[in-house]
Amino acid sequence: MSFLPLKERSFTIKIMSERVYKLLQQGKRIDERSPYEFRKITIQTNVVEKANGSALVSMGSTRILTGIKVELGTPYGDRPNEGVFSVNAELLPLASKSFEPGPPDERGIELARVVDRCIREGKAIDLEKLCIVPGRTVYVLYIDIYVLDYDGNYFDPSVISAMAALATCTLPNYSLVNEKVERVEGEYIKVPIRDVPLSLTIGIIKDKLLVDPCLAEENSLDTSIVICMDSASNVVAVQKNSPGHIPFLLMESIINIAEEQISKIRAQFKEVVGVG
Amino acid sequence: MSFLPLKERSFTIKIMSERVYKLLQQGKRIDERSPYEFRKITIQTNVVEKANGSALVSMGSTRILTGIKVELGTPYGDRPNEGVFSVNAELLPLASKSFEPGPPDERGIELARVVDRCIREGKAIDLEKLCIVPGRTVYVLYIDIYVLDYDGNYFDPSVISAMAALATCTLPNYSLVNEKVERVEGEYIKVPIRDVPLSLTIGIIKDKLLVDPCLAEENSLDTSIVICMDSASNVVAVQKNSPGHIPFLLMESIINIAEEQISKIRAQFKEVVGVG
Amino acid sequence: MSFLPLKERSFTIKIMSERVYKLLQQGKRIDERSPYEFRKITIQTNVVEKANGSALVSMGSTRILTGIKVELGTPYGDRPNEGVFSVNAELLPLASKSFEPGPPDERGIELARVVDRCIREGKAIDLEKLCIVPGRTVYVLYIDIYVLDYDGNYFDPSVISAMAALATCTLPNYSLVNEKVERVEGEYIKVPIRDVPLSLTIGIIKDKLLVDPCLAEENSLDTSIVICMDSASNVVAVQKNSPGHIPFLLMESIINIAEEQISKIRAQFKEVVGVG
Amino acid sequence: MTQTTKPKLIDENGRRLDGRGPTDLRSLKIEVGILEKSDGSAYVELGKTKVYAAVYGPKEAHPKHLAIPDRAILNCRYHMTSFSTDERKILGMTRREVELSKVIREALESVVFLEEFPRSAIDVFVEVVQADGGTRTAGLTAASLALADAGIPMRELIAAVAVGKVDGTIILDPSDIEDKYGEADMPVGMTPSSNTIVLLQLNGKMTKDEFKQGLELAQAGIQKIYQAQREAIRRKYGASTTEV
Amino acid sequence: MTQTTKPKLIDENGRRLDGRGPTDLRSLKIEVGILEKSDGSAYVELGKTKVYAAVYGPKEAHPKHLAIPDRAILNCRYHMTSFSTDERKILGMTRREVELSKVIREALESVVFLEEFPRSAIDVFVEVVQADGGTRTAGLTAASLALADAGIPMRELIAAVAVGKVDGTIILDPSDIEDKYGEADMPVGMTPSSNTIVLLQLNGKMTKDEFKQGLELAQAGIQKIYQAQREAIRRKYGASTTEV
Amino acid sequence: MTQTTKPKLIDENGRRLDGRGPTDLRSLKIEVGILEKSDGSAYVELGKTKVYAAVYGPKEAHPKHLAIPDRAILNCRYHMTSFSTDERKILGMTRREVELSKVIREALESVVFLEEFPRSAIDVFVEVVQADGGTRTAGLTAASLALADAGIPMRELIAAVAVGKVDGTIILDPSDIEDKYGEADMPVGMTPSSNTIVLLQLNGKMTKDEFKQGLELAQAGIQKIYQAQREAIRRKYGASTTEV
Repeated sequence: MSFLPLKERSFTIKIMSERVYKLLQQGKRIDERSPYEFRKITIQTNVVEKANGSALVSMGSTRILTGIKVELGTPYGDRPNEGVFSVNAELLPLASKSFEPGPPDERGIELARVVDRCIREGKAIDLEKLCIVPGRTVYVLYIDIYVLDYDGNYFDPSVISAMAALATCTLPNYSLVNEKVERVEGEYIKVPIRDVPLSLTIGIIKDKLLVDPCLAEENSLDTSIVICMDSASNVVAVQKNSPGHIPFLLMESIINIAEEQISKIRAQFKEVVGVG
Repeated sequence: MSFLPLKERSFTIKIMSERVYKLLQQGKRIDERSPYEFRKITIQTNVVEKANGSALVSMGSTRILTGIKVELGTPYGDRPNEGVFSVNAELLPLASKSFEPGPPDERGIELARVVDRCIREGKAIDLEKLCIVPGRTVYVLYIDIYVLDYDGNYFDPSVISAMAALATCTLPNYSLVNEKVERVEGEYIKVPIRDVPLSLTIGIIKDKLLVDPCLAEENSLDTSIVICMDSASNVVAVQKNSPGHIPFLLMESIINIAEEQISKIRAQFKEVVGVG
Repeated sequence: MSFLPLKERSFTIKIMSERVYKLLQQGKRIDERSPYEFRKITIQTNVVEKANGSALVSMGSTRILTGIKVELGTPYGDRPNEGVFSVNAELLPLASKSFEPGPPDERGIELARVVDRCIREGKAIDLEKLCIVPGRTVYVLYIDIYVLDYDGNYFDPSVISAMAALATCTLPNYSLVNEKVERVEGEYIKVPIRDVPLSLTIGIIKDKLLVDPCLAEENSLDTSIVICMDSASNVVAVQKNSPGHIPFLLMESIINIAEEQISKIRAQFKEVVGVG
Repeated sequence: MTQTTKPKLIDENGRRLDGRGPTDLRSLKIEVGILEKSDGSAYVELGKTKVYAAVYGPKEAHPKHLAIPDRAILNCRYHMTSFSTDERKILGMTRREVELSKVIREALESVVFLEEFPRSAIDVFVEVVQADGGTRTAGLTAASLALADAGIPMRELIAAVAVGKVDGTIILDPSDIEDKYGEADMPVGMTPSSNTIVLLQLNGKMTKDEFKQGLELAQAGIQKIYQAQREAIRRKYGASTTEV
Repeated sequence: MTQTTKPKLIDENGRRLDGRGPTDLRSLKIEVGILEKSDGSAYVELGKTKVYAAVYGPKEAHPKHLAIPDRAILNCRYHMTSFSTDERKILGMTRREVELSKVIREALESVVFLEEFPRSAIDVFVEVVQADGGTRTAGLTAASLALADAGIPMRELIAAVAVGKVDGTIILDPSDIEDKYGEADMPVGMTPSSNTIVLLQLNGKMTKDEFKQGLELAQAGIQKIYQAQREAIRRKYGASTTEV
Repeated sequence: MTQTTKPKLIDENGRRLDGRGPTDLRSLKIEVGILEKSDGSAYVELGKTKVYAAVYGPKEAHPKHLAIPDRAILNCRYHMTSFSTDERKILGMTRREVELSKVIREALESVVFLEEFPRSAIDVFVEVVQADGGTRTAGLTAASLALADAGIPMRELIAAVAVGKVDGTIILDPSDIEDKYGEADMPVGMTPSSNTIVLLQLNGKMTKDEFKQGLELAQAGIQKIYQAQREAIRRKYGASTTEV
């Protein structure tokens, strides 16, 4: 995943980059999509029974598995009335020859932190409803994202899969009996979803834009940016995620395209998952 | 410690391997032993006064030091009435040019886990007697194995040395005074030993078997397997511990040889340590 | 920072070493100092407002930043009536091309441990006054040293900067209300300083000594030693910190020079910081 | 976790908790070539146990000082997702995962013609998505197929399965709960055509006779797995290439 | 830490807690060439935010297998001292520091002529001595100057600043407390002469219009930072070299 | 651990807890060549302090970019078993072990003819089996013998011992309890024939005179250690090779 500006790239990448750009000038792409068209999305939920929530999402050939495990824990000191979640992401070496085994590198960490920001700043979860005893006992959600197959753009399907896993996640129910937190056997509750933030990755080549780059395109881009929006089209997270320049004047188009395409992803999400 | 099948090995190893095999066909070995004869075993216990138990064991030139430190701790949630032990093994870089400094690699981890399984599945320790307050306070035994000198087969002397250290290990005695665990000054108890599982490593070259390979033999083997048995000759742990094929039909001989030779090791163990 | 004995060094270092030695024979040094003259010391305290104490110290071009953060914690089991401090040191890669990013290597660890010994054995802090509830709650001081610019001898300015940060460090005041430790809002106390141990690094080339080596000299030395003394000129810590030989007979001169020069550093310290 | 009492694992009719008889395999699903970006891949589902394997290589060994002049290095990582188990698994490699990576790698080394790729490396990644017993054997079964899918020359395929002892009975393919409350668990990997053992571990207590009985049950189960492997390859590549 | 209630961040006169108006920058101090032993260095102080940057290289890439045949590698480490924040930061790199190292490095890669130094490495170190909001943008501003001070050829300088949204108002250069209690924080890095964005992140919620308004405010702030950068270079090198 | 009161370390007759006088060494046992697979090894027992040392090399430096063109690298690891101390030592290297590895290595570098083995590496491993005071000096004494046993050319042997100050008296070879409750601990390593210091540390408080007195006592103790080293070598190699 090398995103260097044109001049630094090796010859073959330069050729490819020129081809991608020429196609874009004609409104075309190497895989027959139109510039602002994202790849086919499939969403399967509850694929891992041992997880409290899970979703396998593919966007073209990029495939992401998210699972959620729930535990009881203590809230953060400055947010005693809120449940806690944490996001981790692993770029599994199964998924690409460019991923190495070992603890998450900067790319895995960036992915996890961007998804975390989407969920947190997009107010996706009603965290106050995940508090059992204020200041003492809350639900802790571990949202773990695994990239299984990587054909470019792991950001958008990761957000989808994290949100789909959350929206279908069930939590064991607890009640407070004589100051003690006790499991209500057999009862489960849903994670209270407030909103479904979703993202779109946009690639830039010179003055042209394209969305949801596949791997071959990704290597040809000048740079790229991830835009995350909530259901009211507020911008809730942004990450320029590769080297290179974005002409200032392109930002307006970027935001408009993001709004338009995210609403299409949202429609698909809602159809499959039921919320959105 | 490279255990690759014959074809992949370098020329010298191939020559050595052929020599070992020819000798085996005549019932001989490179160090004058007969095929099913293990090397001379020496066992010294209480060699480290600061440990609760310790044993220095040599099997030929392979030398293993095990020490045990005891602490108080909490039992596992699903075994509230049992004490806890953990096994660690370090292949010290003193012992061989093939051992590197640093945290245990896969060989050290395998050794520790195989010894752990011998002790655990061989029911070597009466863990219930290591419980002080059910669900709250139990003895925790740290069984730490160090390979000091490595001339092949660290498995069998490690099991011997762990068992010898356990069988001679003393624990400070505690009593429950007003709901509080208190040290009974000056009083010590022994670790309650229920059985003495012991292991035998068997090497395979084509259709021939040999036991307790020395380093030169180890490099010549097609593969090898560790068999661990309790005093009733039950199989309590097995580990095929190197690449290569074991013809299915050899398994019966392997088990029979293991039974026979382990009983000889057991006799020596009993003579020196007193149990077995 | 290679301190190998003369013969092993590359040619250029050998030339430099000879030059430094010849100058020393004439009572001179490469940067115009006399042999037992340390470089210009500057001390700025309270440079980081978010730290409880901080000091930026330069000794020539070597620049050290120490900051102290205070937390509440539990005392050590064998010292229930004493506060706790720990020293960490990082040789930041900003400071020198010979420093690598990552956790402290042996040089950083040595620096931290030598400064720790100076403070601890020099009885710099009245640790009993940092105890709030014996056996339960004490002040914990994290003294973190960062080498920002490295032109030789990070030991002496690190000791100065740690002591200056300590001497100007303020702690939030706590009182015991109904068995509970409570913050006395707005009140602060000072770290109780009992003594100001200070160090001097002395380089040895053959039969000659020099103090506070700059980087070019450091590379030319046969070896070097750090002497730390308290205000009564007791020796409270010593560290031979590089390979090479110190002729036994030089030790007397080394101690005498240390005593003399440390008292000069102490005078400067006292002038700026107010204690010493 | 509270102390739980051992459930009865085999009922009066000789049925197991999930209705199987002692020598029954769980439902088995195998897919070859399921991950697009790897050089070879496979997916194995055995009951609720779900495992992916992917292969990269042969490729240049990296860093170069690790290269072996007369053969390829085979690297293997057996890894579980954090949510694959009842209790959340910590991120990073546990000691168990390190050991299992070793025994799976050594089994694969027994059949790959490593000497055909001097100075090269072949990477095998096994990812356990859900662990309900038999993950290392399912992983080895999948890894062997992924190597075949990557076109890496092998003497023969490996098939693997675990046997166990529960309530005194030797059973095929124990599930997680049978493993947890049973008396023994024995994973076995074999080359089904030449009848050799390439992976063998035992964790638990068996008499000598039970041990032999277990090996024979494993051998029979492995033949079934092998048939499913061949069918999966046939589905992807057609009849002509099934004789791996 | 106890739950603290959000303070009013903008008063009835449109003044912020520290007296600034919404579009005011904090007091800015820039020094170039402040660390003697590095090849280039800079110090940026923005209010209480204090950041050093140092550059080493171009030098031989090490270990060699990491070298790239047709350009230099640019390494970047953004790091905070343990005492730079309100709560003591753990030693070692947090995930936040790893992410910020990446975005700062990628911004710098956009302007350095890496292809002029094949097989080489350039190391950039950003050290946050005190963190009171805007550390990554101050760090990028300093790093860009340190590269210039090291004489490394660049297309142009980078200047950076954060904007935020507090009490519904878009503000320039949020402090730590404004960041903590505000609705959004958006760090922006630009090439002030060619008007391109090289670093952009957003953490918080903004309408599309606020987002655009924020970008424009950042652009204006960046021009001020850029003037200060040029002055700092002029102070060190004299007037002739300011046109970087 | 509960707070324990300091015992009287020197009685009215000037005897120490274990009956020694202030300038007495504990019983010393030295064996050379005790580990078969290393290139050189030694074992030193000083009272209850028990230390092994082993040497591997000279061998090719690995990885190659660490090799030095005109001399060998000397690596040294001082390590303690987990059960060597009163409280269980954590697995892995503590900061103390890292520091002691450095000072032992630097002492050894002072006497080994590293320039005779360009591009090579010599590895020295010191393993503390039981720690009852003086482990670094016992380790250095053993390491020096292991280097000699490995046939690595050295200017001369190193012998080492600690001195301490307890109850106001300067003593030779403090035990663990004397170290814990004493006023100072000073490990000293010397080249006994040329009378130079190669290792020197002090932890504790001494007047200038006590410091000098301590050095002299160490020097005398080191001569005794040195005699024992020579005897141990003679036992292994015979009289002709003792003049190392």
